[in-house]
Amino acid sequence: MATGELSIYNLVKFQAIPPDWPGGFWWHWLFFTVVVIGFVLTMVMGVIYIERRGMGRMQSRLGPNRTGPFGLLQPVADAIKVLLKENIVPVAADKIVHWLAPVIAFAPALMIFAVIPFENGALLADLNIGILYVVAISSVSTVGIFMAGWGSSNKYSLLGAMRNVAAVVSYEIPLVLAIVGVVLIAGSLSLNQMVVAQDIPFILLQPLGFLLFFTAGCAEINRSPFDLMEADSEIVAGFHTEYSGMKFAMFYLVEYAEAVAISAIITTLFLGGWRGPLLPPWLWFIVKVMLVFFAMVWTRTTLPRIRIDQLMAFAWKFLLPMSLLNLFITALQVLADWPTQLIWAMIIVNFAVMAIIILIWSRFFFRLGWGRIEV
Amino acid sequence: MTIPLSGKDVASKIEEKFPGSVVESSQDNLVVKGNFLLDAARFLRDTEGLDLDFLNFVTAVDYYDHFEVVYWLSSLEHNHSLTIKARCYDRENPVLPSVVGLWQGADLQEREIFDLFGIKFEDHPNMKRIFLWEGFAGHPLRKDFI
Amino acid sequence: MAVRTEPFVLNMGPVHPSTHGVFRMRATLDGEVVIDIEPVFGYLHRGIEKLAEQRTYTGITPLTDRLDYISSMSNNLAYCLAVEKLAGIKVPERAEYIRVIMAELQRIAALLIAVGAFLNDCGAYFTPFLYMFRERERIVDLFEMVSGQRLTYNYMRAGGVSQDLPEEFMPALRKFMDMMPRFMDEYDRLLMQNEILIARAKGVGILTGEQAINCSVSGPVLRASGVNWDIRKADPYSIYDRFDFDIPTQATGDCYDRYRQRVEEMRQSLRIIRQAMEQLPSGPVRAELPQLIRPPTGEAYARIEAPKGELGFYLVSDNSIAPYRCHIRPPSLINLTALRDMVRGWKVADLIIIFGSIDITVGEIDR
Amino acid sequence: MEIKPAGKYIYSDIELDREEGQVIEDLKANSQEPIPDPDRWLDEKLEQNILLTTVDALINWGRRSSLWTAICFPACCAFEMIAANGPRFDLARFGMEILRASPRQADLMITAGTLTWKMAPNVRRIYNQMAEPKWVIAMGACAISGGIFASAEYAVVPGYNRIIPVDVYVPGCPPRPEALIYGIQMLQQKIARRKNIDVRKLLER
Repeated sequence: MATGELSIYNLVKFQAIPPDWPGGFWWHWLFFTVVVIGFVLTMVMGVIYIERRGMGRMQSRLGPNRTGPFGLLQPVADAIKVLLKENIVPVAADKIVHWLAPVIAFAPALMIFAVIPFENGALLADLNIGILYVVAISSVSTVGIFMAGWGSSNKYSLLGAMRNVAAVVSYEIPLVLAIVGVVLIAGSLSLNQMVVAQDIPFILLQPLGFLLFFTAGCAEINRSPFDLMEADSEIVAGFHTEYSGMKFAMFYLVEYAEAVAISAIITTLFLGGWRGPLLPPWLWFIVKVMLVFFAMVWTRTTLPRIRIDQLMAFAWKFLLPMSLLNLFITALQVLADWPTQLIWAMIIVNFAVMAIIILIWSRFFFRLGWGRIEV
Repeated sequence: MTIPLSGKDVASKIEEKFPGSVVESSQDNLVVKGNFLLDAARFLRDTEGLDLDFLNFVTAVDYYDHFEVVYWLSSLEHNHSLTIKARCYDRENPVLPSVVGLWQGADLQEREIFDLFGIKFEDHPNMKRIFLWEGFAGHPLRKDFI
Repeated sequence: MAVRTEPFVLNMGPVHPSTHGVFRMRATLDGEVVIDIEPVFGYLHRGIEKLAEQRTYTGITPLTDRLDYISSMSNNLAYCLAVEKLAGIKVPERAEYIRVIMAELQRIAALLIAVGAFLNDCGAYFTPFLYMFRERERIVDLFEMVSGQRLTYNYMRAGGVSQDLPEEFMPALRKFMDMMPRFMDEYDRLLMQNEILIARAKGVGILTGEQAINCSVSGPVLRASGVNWDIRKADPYSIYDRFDFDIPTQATGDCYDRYRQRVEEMRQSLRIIRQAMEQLPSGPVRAELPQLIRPPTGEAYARIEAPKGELGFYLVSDNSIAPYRCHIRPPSLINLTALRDMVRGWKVADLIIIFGSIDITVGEIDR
Repeated sequence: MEIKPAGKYIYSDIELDREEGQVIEDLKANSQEPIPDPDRWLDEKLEQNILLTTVDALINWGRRSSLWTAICFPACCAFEMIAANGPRFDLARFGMEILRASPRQADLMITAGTLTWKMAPNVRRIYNQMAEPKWVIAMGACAISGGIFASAEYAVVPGYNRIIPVDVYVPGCPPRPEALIYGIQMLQQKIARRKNIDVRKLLER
């Protein structure tokens, strides 16, 4: 299948919209943008529900169950309430920055979904550099978050924003290096091509890469145990302390939209994307995204939070060498043509390598409690 | 059991070292003069055999004509305890030396006494009100506070 | 190139998610490093010591409930011991045993909250806290059986306890005692060996034994610093000399040690309760006393090992129906003396967990 | 054992404390009368058509189903409040388990505990920081009238309604979690009767 310039015609297969609509394919772009936004909002509501109910069950509680059947409408109620709340801008705030911040944070979270395939070829734009686009776009949210921290003129906000910037700068590197392993095996930068290449999910070929990506991804979007920027026991609500009403709703949305985005990328890169037996592909995709998100909720309810200097040390002293090793080993295997020839050997070897490397590194080279890095 | 030291015995020891420092002594406690308080306290803390290194609490009692500040000391090593007291008769501007330099544990409690009784402790590093706000009129635990 | 920085003051509290009530710290920070903090108290000063001077000896017990409101039974016990010491009252045998059972149950309940809140401060999003609240509810149920209240029990009186145990209490207590060790193992499995927790808490906020003694620190914080000092052993009150239990101590005195210390003390409390249950005699639960107690002129200081440390009541009597002076030795306030030395040089996140590991209740600090 | 000299700490300026004290004194002087409860609107009859009523019902449903609590737990009642959030009573069923640390994002203030004059300016500030619409539940005897500490007049505020308007009072010392949940349900009923769209104002335009 041709990628890149003909991408829009791939959509045709997914939805029965004739390509000869008046106005060329701009209609389709508009239509599918609306569809993607709708999908993201629905997914966010879904994952909020999953998080609150799942967290409730894990904490031996019930969780919301009064609104609608099984409390399914709880996110709707939240949304109605938050959107209709008063919007407060502090007197001392930098008004323009304070106003722009949620928008700048929100846009990239949506833009990521443009390149994520929901079905074979069913995506807004099948860029041939899809994964690079994701990496580039996902960091832009940080600008919005830093603007929020600065514009609020609140010390807690500023501390939270500084922490976030530090975390994103550090974790971008292992994140990208973990992706490169997948790219080597798949032989393409297009997300759709990657899914097509996954005859067996890449989590089996790249177990270490998966762990690295999951960890770095959690850190990037500030999920626990790396949720330092809104650590409510330390710095109140972090960067959005001074936000209320609709702007707060935007940040709340960004938080979960980013979580969904990272889950979707993990699904695409490592779990075989939309591929799966019996069920329709888009359903497989959603189920996998939900599973990955559930794992995030699980870590959130279980693990304590780490400290800012430990966060840095973990990125530079643990994840970075791990990802370099992983890349090196994968490159050797690809050079020896293992992914096509000796696929089972590759699975076994990679799992063994993962176990040995993690064991050795965590035993002899890096422990969280060792030393401190001043940041 | 923690053995309460006899105030009389300890009083004689203090009197030996600092003549004229003890006002009165009984089986339970001894009362030292305010200007000898710091010396007596250092003696009690550092003397071999007494080693009263743990300040359990400091408090004050208002007897209308005078304030009595109570120090309850104990030794974790020998497991004995002693109550010493100091009085100040000035109601307008009562002053006593601070023991923070000897037992840091007195820090917040002396501030509390200053706040609630108005007894000023000299050489305390931060003699400010602790519970009530600056500008509050009066000292609530005095008996004549309305 | 040297970047010019300057410290800034961050005001934490009085309403902050991790200050356990209304405590306030003026923290001077250099980036994220704490240069110094200045605690500010008094946001819950309710004048309990002043109110106590206007009440009868019996009427003060409800006030003591509200001191350290998560260990009301211990406060009751300390106060009643002080009145009994002052007035020379003898307590019946059965009442002594009931008091010990209640005080130790209360210790478990309070330490559960202390441990849960500490883990919560470490950022373990409410899970351990709510788990421990689940078990605390069972203890609260037991207290509700004997006193009819869930938080402020007002159960003990000078000369005994207010009423005998109801019939269903002992079976319920037995059931609880059978369950509790299992839950404690569960907590250990949950987080005790967790890598992140160890990294966060080990070596952080070290308080040496000498410093602890100099700062008059008491309770689990003192013992975690390696000082073997427990008033139940050193100065046995009530009938604690009849039970066989150990005083666990830790070596270094960091946050992790204080956490472990509390967990181990819960196990020892279970041992004491088990022995007290077996030995519980029958008989009256309250000494015959007049309605209004008039102790002779004098003064008395009675102290107990409360969950947070040495809780003492210093009563001065002038032979009237109300105490002339009622001073409370608050372990929370005095343990905080050491806070400044412990936090200097650590980060904001450490400030929170060091503060959490001291385990304070603001009701007791400010009184 | 060598003791480090006292005075190694950084102490704040006494002027700062004086300013804070002045704020407290001013507030104390200005709030000797209770603020009336903000429920007069309950009796007002407004003309509503079906469309507006439906919209109102939807908005009120959303608001009462996700009351996020601000953090203001001064004293004893806080533990009954947390117990109500805990596994047995579980306020999460009503969508209330989210304790927003920042008052800007909270809807409901459950004032669990005694209020002192020193704390009062802070409580008022938290209340002012909360975004409209906001509600207050006064939990416990101390929050209603000062409770058993009311006679310590020099320090204790006799009831939160001297400082902030209160919607629902829950008595008890402390109230049981069941009582608190009942109070919350009363508040939900109150919210359900709220008119969000004022027809007369619309017509005047």
